[in-house]
Amino acid sequence: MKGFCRKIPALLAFILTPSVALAAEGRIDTGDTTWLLVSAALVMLMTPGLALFYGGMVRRKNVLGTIMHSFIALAVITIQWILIGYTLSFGPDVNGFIGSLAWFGLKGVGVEPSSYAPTVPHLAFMIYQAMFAIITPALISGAFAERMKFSAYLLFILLWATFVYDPVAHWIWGGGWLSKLGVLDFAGGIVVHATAGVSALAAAIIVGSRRGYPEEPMTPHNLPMTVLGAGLLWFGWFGFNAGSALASGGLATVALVNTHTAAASATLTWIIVEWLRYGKPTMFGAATGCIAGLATITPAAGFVTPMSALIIGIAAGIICFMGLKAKGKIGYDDSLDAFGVHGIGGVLGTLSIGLLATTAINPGGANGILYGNAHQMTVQLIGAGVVALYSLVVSVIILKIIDWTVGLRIDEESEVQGLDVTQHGEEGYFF
Amino acid sequence: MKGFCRKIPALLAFILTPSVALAAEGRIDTGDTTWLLVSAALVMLMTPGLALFYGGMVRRKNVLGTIMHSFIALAVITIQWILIGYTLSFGPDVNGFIGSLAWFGLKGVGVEPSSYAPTVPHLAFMIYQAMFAIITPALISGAFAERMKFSAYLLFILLWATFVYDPVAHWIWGGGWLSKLGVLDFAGGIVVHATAGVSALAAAIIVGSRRGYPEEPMTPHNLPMTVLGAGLLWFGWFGFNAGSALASGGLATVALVNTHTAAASATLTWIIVEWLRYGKPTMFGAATGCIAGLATITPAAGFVTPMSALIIGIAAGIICFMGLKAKGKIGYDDSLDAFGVHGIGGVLGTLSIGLLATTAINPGGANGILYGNAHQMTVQLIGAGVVALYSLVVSVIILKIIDWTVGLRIDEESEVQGLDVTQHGEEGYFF
Amino acid sequence: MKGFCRKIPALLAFILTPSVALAAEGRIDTGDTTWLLVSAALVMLMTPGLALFYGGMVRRKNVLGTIMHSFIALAVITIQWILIGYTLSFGPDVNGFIGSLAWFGLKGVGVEPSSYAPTVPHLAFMIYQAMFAIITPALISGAFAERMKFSAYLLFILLWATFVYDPVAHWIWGGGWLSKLGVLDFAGGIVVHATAGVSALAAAIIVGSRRGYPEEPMTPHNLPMTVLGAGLLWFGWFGFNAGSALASGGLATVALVNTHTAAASATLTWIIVEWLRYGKPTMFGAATGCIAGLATITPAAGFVTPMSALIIGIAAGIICFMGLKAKGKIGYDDSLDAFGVHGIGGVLGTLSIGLLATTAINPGGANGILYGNAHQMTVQLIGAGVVALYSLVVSVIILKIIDWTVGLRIDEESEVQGLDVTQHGEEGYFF
Amino acid sequence: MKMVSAVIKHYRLDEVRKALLDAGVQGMTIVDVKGFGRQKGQLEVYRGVEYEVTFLPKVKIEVAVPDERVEDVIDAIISGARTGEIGDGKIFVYDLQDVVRIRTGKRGKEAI
Amino acid sequence: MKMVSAVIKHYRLDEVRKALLDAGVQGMTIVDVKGFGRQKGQLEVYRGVEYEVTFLPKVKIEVAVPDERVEDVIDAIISGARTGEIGDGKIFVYDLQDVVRIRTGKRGKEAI
Amino acid sequence: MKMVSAVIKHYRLDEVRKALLDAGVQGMTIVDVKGFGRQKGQLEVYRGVEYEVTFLPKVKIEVAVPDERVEDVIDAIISGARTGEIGDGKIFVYDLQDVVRIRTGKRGKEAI
Ligand SMILES: Nc1ncnc2c1ncn2[C@@H]1O[C@H](COP(=O)(O)OP(=O)(O)O)[C@@H](O)[C@H]1O
Ligand SMILES: Nc1ncnc2c1ncn2[C@@H]1O[C@H](COP(=O)(O)OP(=O)(O)O)[C@@H](O)[C@H]1O
Ligand SMILES: Nc1ncnc2c1ncn2[C@@H]1O[C@H](COP(=O)(O)OP(=O)(O)O)[C@@H](O)[C@H]1O
Repeated sequence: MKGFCRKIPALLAFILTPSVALAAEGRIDTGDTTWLLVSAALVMLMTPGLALFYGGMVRRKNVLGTIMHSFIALAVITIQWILIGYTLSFGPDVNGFIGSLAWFGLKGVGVEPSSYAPTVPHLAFMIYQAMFAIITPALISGAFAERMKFSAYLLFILLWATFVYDPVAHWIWGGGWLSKLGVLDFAGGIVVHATAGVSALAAAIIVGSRRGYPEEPMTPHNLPMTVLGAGLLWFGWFGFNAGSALASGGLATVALVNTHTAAASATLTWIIVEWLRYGKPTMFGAATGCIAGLATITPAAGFVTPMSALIIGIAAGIICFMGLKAKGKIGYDDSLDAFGVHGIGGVLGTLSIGLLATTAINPGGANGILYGNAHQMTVQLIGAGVVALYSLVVSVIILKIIDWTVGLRIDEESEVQGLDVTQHGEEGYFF
Repeated sequence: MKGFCRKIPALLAFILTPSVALAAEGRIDTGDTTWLLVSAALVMLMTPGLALFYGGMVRRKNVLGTIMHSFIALAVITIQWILIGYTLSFGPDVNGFIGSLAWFGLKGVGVEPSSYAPTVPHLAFMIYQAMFAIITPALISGAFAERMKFSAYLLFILLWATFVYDPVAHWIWGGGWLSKLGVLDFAGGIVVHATAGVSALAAAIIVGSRRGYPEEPMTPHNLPMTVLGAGLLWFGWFGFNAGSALASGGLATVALVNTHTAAASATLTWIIVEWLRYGKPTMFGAATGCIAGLATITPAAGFVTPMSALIIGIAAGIICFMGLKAKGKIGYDDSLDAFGVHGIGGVLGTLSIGLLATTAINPGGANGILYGNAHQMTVQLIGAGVVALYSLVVSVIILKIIDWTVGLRIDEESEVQGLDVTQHGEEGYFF
Repeated sequence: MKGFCRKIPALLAFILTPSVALAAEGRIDTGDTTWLLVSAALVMLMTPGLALFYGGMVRRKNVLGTIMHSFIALAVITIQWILIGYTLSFGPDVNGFIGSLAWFGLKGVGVEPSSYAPTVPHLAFMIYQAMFAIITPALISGAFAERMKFSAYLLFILLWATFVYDPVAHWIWGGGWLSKLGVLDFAGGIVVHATAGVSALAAAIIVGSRRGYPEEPMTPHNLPMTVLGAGLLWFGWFGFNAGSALASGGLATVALVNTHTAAASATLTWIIVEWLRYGKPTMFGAATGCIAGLATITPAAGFVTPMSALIIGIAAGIICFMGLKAKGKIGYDDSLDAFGVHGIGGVLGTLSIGLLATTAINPGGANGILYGNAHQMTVQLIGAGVVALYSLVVSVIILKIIDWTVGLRIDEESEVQGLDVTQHGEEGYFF
Repeated sequence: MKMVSAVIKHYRLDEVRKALLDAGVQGMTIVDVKGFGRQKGQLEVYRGVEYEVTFLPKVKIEVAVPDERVEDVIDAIISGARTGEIGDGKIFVYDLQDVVRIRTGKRGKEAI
Repeated sequence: MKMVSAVIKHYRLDEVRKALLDAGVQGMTIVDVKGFGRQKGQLEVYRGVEYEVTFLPKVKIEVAVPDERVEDVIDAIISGARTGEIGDGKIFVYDLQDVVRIRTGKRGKEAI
Repeated sequence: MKMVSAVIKHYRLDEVRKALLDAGVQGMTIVDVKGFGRQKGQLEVYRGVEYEVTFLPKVKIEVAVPDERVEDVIDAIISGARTGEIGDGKIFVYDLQDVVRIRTGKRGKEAI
């Protein structure tokens, strides 16, 4: 206690020292800054959107617990990010593997533009990236919906953000080794969707199937809520992908057009496939399809033409649909299809760059096979493969450790009663 | 098949050729571009908003089918737009009647600014306009809610977008004959609301009333959902109207202020009228009133003063309210009042320009009667009249053709069971 | 009548005279204007967000009545603002106490920038401020949820906006006496949250407890709706706080980062406190915590460092939690905790400026105690104290007058049946 | 006294209510139920997973009547609910030992 | 054994539950219902279209009791539910042929 | 004829339905109810205010059967619903005076 008290002045000094200074705003472009701030807000909204998207899909008794998985990520990861996540991901590079702790607690991160985005305040780039770090672990929560202990979940996202997301973000966006290798990922096909998707697969298997799965019907309790979530996600995704241009203008515009196009074509493809396969096109399918299209175009949004985006969306609709069927065949319970949609979509999109990217769209990018450059595909394969493997291994380790210590799953009786009452002591609806 | 295979290289070449080039961004203004991209996102959100607005009004058994009508327009019309809709609407003018196919598949539509919006990438203008093309047919769906075959609906919106929306958009916004005549329509009173509203009236009559209408009570199953939809629509409408300035600055600001003002005064007027007429002001009335005000101010938003907008809102509240009563008297079943709100509001707003427009607000506009220019009213009457007639005739033709081929309506038993189960094989809620 | 008719030309002249002129847009910055317009849209969305946030918390029978309280403020206060509210708040100063009526009906408020925000159209500043005036009285409605007469409510918000909000906004933001004293309030800790919160306390006591309170269980009927509302509020709050920089750039960025940080830390703190106190962390607690954090950081968002924001959020989580418990002890029925969250949070945030503000963040601000300036705390205490007292007294007077004339409360039988049926003649759900 | 309870299709409720009023019934209670019988449910596919939804939404009416009115009430329900299609529903008649009007405390026939 | 079933106003439920517990009842089942009787519904207007909402929300309680407790239970319900206003509701008493506790398989009175 | 009514846990519904089909039952009606008995509810805290939630969600099944099938049906319900834990639920058996199939107007046993 004495020791702690002696440390208070130092702590205070740290907290109070304004790393932020308002000097030299000369280079800041108001249009670009507005775009990045708006994009940050849009991406933030995706997390409540995801909460509703997932929340509508579970059974009524788990609606709050499921929503909470996304919502609490807003709290936990924001704080992790500001303290250590941002510096691990984007701080000064250490051997291409991780950012140094130089920017711990946002030290030195102020309103001066950074090298990442030279026309906007450094803090704007930081908070924009924070929103990505938040939603990524929340995506995983779909894999073990309706059965995870809340304390285990908190531990999981904290460790996962630190040991999976932050390093991978550094490798690809923070100047790390994969970016030096030339791996392209415009807005997070690898960093967000592949990491989340592969970890989701691991989690679904390690946590185990829901009680009663697959015999007992587990129909979504509120599909309009899921559609609302999908709508907010689509809306927010404009910030996610087009904001990743980190400036307003032509590239942001192309990314936005591609995002919308792929979402549309994946949606249509999905319901056509359903129609052919099951005789009826569903609203749930349309909502799922748009998310598959959005996840798939994410890495490619700033590298391909709108017509290519159209095709990427079609591919997303077909391949993610098939991916979803896999779980039935193989037999794991990826309850809300976090792997089927984000894992498969993220990897598919990453590889689509190797095929369809063109420097005519983005001179900072590369050409794909169809533009005469087969090399990029190899690079993309390496990028996706290494990250998938890394995410898998580290996720398994994290999950196992949690399982041995606090335990991953709620007990049988709690599962029957539902997360809401047993984990949170409250109920979603009193109708 | 052989022939098709031979065509693949050409197809590939077409898809891959980047119509987009990043040169000469000099003239692009980052603030304007940000504004148009944000506006595009806002207008996109209006379609899920509409889905919920309508979805809450129907009976529980039709909630997903109704939401689907809006949602699927996002998919179908986006693709139609990118392939042919945009070039038909805004492509090089052919005799004042239609755009040529020169920009088929976005050929030549890149990041270079267009003449439509000289400070933003052409693609930004294109995608912004796409969002208008999407929501317009979705508006119509309110007229035949709870009884339309899904396949017929898909066909309908595809044909309607191509043969009604695209030509009319060309006439008024794409440099066509009505624009040369001087017809003013700032953000779509004619192009969006009048076309949709009049076609809705045709559709309500041709499709016929719902089974049990008007004896059986058909109360909205979830009004909070409708209010949520109204809130998102109001929010998105700022992009719809103020974005139509196609640049940030004074005109966008005036349009936004007018939009908000008219929405507010129509809302208040509506509940006052209800209060006087039925003894109680309703939440449903307030939600309806705001949409009436928003639809009505749409064409005038960039041409009138805020005080005129206040008055336009009041007129919208009174006249649309009376319009809604018409259906009871005349006896057609415009189930969610697509004609009563959008048709009447759109025409009313279009004519309000003839009365209240002033070049002091928009030098590119005109003066109305109260500013000493009676001529503009004539022009507005012609514009609204011609388009209403055209929409009516073409919609009737399209609907009749669909009815004779695939059939417009679901059968009686399906109507009793609801769209969700019969058209989509799923249910909205498992509570 | 005769007299009135004679006045029509003058009235017409007033309405039609375009106070708006498009000259000299030279100084307008497109990036800044876009930011302010977007922020206005974001803050507008907060009111429907609040409607849902509150709507989910009440019993099913009151859902529409509760939503209506927020929604109708959009209509009523917009018109009040445009006619007299804006000029009372921001019009030319009269003795430091109130704005003159010079800008009645937006006379002279055009697209020329004002002194308040020199790079954006005056009308943009006006409409941005309108959104604040709208949501503030709506916040109060939580205090007397489920029992207020609708006519009384309309009267209340109209009078309250005119006699509490407008003067206080003038004192602090419109160049009035408190601003001259040096009171700092970045985005409305005093002007919005303290005024609303204190008035809420008065209202809860004067209107009296709900029938059956506290014995009868009054659990929230739809918590997912409340979470959706919280998500929209969080999203909109970026416009609320970061928009208050009135320009894009460094200060807006810092405010946005602080807003997000405090929301996150308050959310986490709240559920930890709950966990320790009741054994379970709740989704409802997380949603409440984020609003507490957002309300508390509001006045300080543009004056403190992100690390200070983190601490302010933690303080908000702890102190507002304790504040909520007060009502149980003291025994008034602040049904949705408008005082507990906004009153306490607003004052806490206002005082946090006195402790943590630094001119390194905002040279236009001041230093707090921890930066060596004890004086600012005194000023903040005076500001918060005077406004709290003023709000209390005027609210009591307004409420008493309404009670004596139209009556504040619905009768017992109506309360049992609910607001929806008795005040609005409609029902929220037909499931 | 008897309690006549009927499971019918939702969209016939209004007709049944009217027929019962015409038959002199002065009160009734309804509740949303789900059921199956001859009429089977349907297959619903959620994200490729097929669920057989066995239960269809129905509404149950309960009308307490004096013994002598039972047949009239049954006839009224049939006249309002019959469409001739499968799933029209069933009527169940129970014996009622007693009825109490809470407001007055009156019992038996006059409490109905 | 008897099944005592009562349709009451929602906001009286808590009082009735307490009165029943005081009367020694150890279990009960409730369900949301809608009903009308003396108390009529109201007119509701949705976008200018008037609908008569005939059914008011009520809650139905079911309590299984041994024959000798029936009167106590009726009294308890009345004491909790009566407000003296129209719409207070009704109590219906049915004969119960048998009761089975699923967990133990026990039947009859001791299964209640 | 008898009406066999059972209050069971939601997640046992599917098992019970299957057991009843196996026992030859051709129709049934279910309704969401809430109840308490041995199994008590839980304390829920909303913004620091504690509410005791007494009623737990259950589902009630109703199966009309000819007299001779009652025991089979009871057994089927028990076999499907029993978990051996508190709150498994109860079965109530009522006498049915008559059954009418609305579609055909047929009455009695053959209408079931
Ligand atoms: N044996 C039964 N016990 C209880 N309810 C039944 C029984 N049989 C049918 N029902 C109820 O009656 C409804 C209609 O029965 P169904 O057999 O589909 O129609 P129909 O009587 O016209 O042939 C079912 O949905 C169910 O709710
Ligand atoms: N004949 C009846 N059969 C079934 N339920 C009835 C009958 N009469 C009344 N009820 C139920 O009892 C409730 C209260 O009855 P009502 O006549 O309004 O009140 P009161 O008994 O106090 O006069 C009704 O809403 C309805 O649910
Ligand atoms: N006396 C009763 N009257 C009506 N319903 C009852 C009665 N006792 C129990 N129930 C219903 O049965 C359910 C299970 O009863 P409970 O006593 O919790 O389980 P168990 O019978 O396994 O001990 C309760 O939730 C309630 O719905």
